[in-house]
Amino acid sequence: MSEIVDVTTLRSWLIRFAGDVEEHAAELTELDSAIGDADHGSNLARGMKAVVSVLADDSTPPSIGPMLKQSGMALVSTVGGASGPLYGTFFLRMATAAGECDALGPDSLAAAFRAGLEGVVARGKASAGDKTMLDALIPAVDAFEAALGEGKPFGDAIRAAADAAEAGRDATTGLLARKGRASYLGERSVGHQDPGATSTALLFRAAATTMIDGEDGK
Amino acid sequence: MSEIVDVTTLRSWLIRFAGDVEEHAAELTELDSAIGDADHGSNLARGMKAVVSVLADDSTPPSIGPMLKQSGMALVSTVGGASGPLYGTFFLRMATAAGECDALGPDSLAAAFRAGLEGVVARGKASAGDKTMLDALIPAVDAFEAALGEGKPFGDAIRAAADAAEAGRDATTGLLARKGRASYLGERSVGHQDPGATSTALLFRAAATTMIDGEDGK
Amino acid sequence: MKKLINAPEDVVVEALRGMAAAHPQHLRVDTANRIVYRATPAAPGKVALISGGGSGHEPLHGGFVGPGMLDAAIAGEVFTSPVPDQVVEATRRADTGAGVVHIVKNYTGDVMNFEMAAEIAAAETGVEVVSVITDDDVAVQDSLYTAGRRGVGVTVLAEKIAGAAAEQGRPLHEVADVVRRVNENGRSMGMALTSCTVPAAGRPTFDLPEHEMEIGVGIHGEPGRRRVPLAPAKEVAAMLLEPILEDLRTAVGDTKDVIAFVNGMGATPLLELYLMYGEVSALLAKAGVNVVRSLVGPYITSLDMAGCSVTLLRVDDDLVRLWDAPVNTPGLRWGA
Amino acid sequence: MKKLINAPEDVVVEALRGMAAAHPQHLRVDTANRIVYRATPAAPGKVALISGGGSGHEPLHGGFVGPGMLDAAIAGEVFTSPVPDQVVEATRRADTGAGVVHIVKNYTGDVMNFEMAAEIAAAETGVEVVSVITDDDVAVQDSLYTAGRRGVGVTVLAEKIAGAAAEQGRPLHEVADVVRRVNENGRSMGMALTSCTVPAAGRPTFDLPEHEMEIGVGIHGEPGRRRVPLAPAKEVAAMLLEPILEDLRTAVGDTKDVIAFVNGMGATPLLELYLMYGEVSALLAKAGVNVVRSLVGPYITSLDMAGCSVTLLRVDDDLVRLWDAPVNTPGLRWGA
Ligand SMILES: Nc1ncnc2c1ncn2[C@@H]1O[C@H](COP(=O)(O)OP(=O)(O)O)[C@@H](O)[C@H]1O
Ligand SMILES: Nc1ncnc2c1ncn2[C@@H]1O[C@H](COP(=O)(O)OP(=O)(O)O)[C@@H](O)[C@H]1O
Ligand SMILES: [Mg+2]
Ligand SMILES: [Mg+2]
Ligand SMILES: [Mg+2]
Ligand SMILES: [Mg+2]
Repeated sequence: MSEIVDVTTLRSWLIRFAGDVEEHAAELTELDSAIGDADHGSNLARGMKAVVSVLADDSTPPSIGPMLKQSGMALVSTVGGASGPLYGTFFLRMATAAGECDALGPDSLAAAFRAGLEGVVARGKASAGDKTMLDALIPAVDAFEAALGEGKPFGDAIRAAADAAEAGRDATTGLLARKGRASYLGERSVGHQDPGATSTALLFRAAATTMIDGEDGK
Repeated sequence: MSEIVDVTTLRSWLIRFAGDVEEHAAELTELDSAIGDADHGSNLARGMKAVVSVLADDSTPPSIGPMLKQSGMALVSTVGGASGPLYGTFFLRMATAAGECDALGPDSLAAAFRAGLEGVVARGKASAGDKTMLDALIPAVDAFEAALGEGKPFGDAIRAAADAAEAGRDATTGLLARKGRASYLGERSVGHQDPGATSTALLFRAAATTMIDGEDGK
Repeated sequence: MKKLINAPEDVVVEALRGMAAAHPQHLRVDTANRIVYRATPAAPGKVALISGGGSGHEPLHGGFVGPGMLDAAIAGEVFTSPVPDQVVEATRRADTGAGVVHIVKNYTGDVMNFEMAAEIAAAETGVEVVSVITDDDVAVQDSLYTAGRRGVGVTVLAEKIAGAAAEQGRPLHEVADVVRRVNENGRSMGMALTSCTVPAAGRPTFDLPEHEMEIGVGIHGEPGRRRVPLAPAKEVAAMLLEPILEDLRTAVGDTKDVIAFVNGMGATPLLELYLMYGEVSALLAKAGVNVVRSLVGPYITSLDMAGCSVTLLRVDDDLVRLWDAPVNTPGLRWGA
Repeated sequence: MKKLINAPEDVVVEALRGMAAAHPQHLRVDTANRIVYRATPAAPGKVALISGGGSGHEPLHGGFVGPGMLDAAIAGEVFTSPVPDQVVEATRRADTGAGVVHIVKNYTGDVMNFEMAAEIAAAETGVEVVSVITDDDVAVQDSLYTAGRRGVGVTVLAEKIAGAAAEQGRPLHEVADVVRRVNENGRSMGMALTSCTVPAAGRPTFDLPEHEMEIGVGIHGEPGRRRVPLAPAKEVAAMLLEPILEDLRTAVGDTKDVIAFVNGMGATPLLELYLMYGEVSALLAKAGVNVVRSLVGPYITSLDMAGCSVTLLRVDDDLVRLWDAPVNTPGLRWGA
């Protein structure tokens, strides 16, 4: 397994995420019914479908920055709601951090994730523990950086990110929502898993799967 | 058992009918749900409640004509719908036929019933077999007259009228409606018992019960 | 039963009280007699236009009282025609000396109660009354031997158009003729996705399985022509429109210019009504019918029934001008 | 799911197409961008007033486009705010040179998408944009640390009143101030008897047992403050009104003159809304609050949800005059 993630792998990641969202759309909407407005699955599925068609449209794969930018723009332009600007901003900021290049090393990828995360915070003004997608995103990016910092191999690090996202997602169940639509519920939001954290966990699991598979076929 | 029906007995008849309608209101509305608009029970119950309070209001019992007229007017003024004018007209025409008197002999009662029936036909322009209250009313009045014609005692005649009304009511189930709301259903009206015929059967059963009981306590 | 009411028997009077409170500048409500009047009665010499019927079809009829439309509306119990006394009282009060037109939807109860009222009014008040019956529902086979077709959507259009004719100062028989002309040139058909629930009955009038709808339903939840599987809006529009066009062609000939009216039954949101209107208007374009005016919304409802009806009214220039004339009622308002 | 639609993903565009067909004289609809414009754009120099949000709340916002109210309305997917591109396009097209006010209901998605749009508009078009957020729903505890209160009924009143201010020729910041003033002086609270069903979800957003209702529900079927047994309309009115009056008193002091607005959630018939209005108006009289104007009907709906909301707006003479000014939109029309 190489320590380098190239443009083809990143593209596979996005396509894989799109497929996972499509597959889990009903579940995401179901979670959003309980503490929101029953549209997170259809929102994100619509957006990732647009991303996939943008990626397919492009015969010559552009470099990483432009590809992520196109994807982020597609999300911003087709999703709406809270998740459109948030996921869109995530990829747009990743794009800026990555710049015009054909591959990212682990540290560059970590920096791009961190930039994406900061974009989500800037856009949504939520904090850790508010019961939002941040509660999967923050632990994922933290875990990725920490694993790399401890010198773990890339595969282990990205797997740790996915594991952390899922743990964060699970932990949202116990939280009281302070941001997003679930916040209207106050105490009644406790006991329900956050839909946005659930889709973010899918995003990092897709990253682990494609970035590892994409390199060593495992 | 006397062959004379006095004003007190007629009043008991109306009060008894009011009680029976109240008791069967849900059933009448249920029948009206199937082939009409789900209000026959509440319509007639409202009207007969008004009749009872008119009858109670009056400390000195008036003679038969005025009492029946007051009752008919109360129905016309409180029921609305199809059954208000029809039942109202029935009693108004009975009143005119009975005139200002204190008691009716069998033949006078028969003439009053016949006048009431003719009023319903004139008002509603329906015929036998149209699946309306007439399909209980016509056989009842016919049976009453026939029994008297055959020289049967009054008690048997009024019981024959009630039996005929119930048989007529049962027979409405097989009919195709041509008048009233059920006519909109065409073929789909077949298989349902007519609510108006059902209340008319109650009217004649109440007559048999009170006019016989009222006289000989049986 | 889930309804915003107190006791079922008080629904009509309490709703009228709310109407009175909501429209103090426009309406006067006689809650004892359950009659809605204009706050400012029409000037002497104007033919009075009156309608009424069972409650549960709001805004019809009370919401259509005001300049350019009705002079008075009489409210019966839910789905039960008003009684003659009410009609007589409204007739007496609304008459300005020019006579009164009664617009009566063709239901046995309504027809009989208005008929008795007209008899009493003639005998006791001397007010000249002309009654016109609306019977535009093509879902019901018309026949001399039955109660005939029901009066539905056309009633709304007739009240607006004849209201304008009365406002212009046309005499009694001409105003009545306008109602007749609208009725003769208008046809409707309705459908339901769910049943209504009459407050006093406490449960749905009919059971409609999750995957079926009722085509040709009445505005009192009377069962329709047939029950069919749910279908896309496009097909529903065709199911309603085809019998209307067919009936209009047979009865009054070629249909060129129409007012098209997509009506909500009460529980169907405007989003869906507009979508249905889009389908109806596309089908009409295909059929070569020219829509000169349109109306979309819940105007003649059936309590909380989900569903819609379509009404087409063949119009000439006179009817369109009357349609465009100012109207100022809680339910329909323009130019004022 | 029982709805008059074709495919769930086409609902919004097809309903817009129906709106365009139904109001050819009044509206122009850009179905590609899902924007509703006035058929006749405002004259140069008039501040443009724009709003938008998820679909499913009709007539809000598209039904409020027209002289005296909005210049453009942007439709998102059902219950999903529109995307920035749509808002930018509407802003660019509606601007007459005098700047554009965005009225944004306070939902995370709406706020973020309109915010991004304003950033893009500033960078790319040079159009001056002022955004004002409505957040009048007292069912939600307001706090700096949460998403804050939701924008609901006050939005309708703000669009009408600020629309009149813009029509008078008031400059950008004054029109924005009117929106702010309406928002600060208005409070709402809603309740549901049944859930709505989002077409794409295919089933009710929440389950509400036969004998319960949701107090403090949102217009997207967001669960409310609490679930309580069904109660008579009288008590429901008190449950909605008390927190509103309490909040208004604490926030802005004594409440003398108000516009009272009883809104239908979509599936509740007008009969019940008028009955509710009767209860609300009786309670207000008891509380010494003077209703100077009122509005009753389904104006900010939640698809096919049964229920209602109450909005009170404290008014002064300026706001009442603006309320009374002519408006000519499909959803709200008077004086024109
Ligand atoms: N301010 C915020 N910051 C971060 N994430 C948020 C914020 N608000 C909402 N979210 C996320 O968005 C998700 C809801 O997305 P979605 O249902 O598509 O949008 P909407 O709430 O507009 O319907 C929530 O589950 C939550 O994770
Ligand atoms: N033309 C008619 N002649 C005689 N009886 C009729 C006629 N039309 C209807 N009915 C009777 O009236 C009954 C319905 O009464 P009701 O439900 O109270 O009135 P509505 O049909 O106006 O709701 C029917 O079941 C039928 O028996
Ligand atoms: Mg959502
Ligand atoms: Mg009935
Ligand atoms: Mg009835
Ligand atoms: Mg949403």
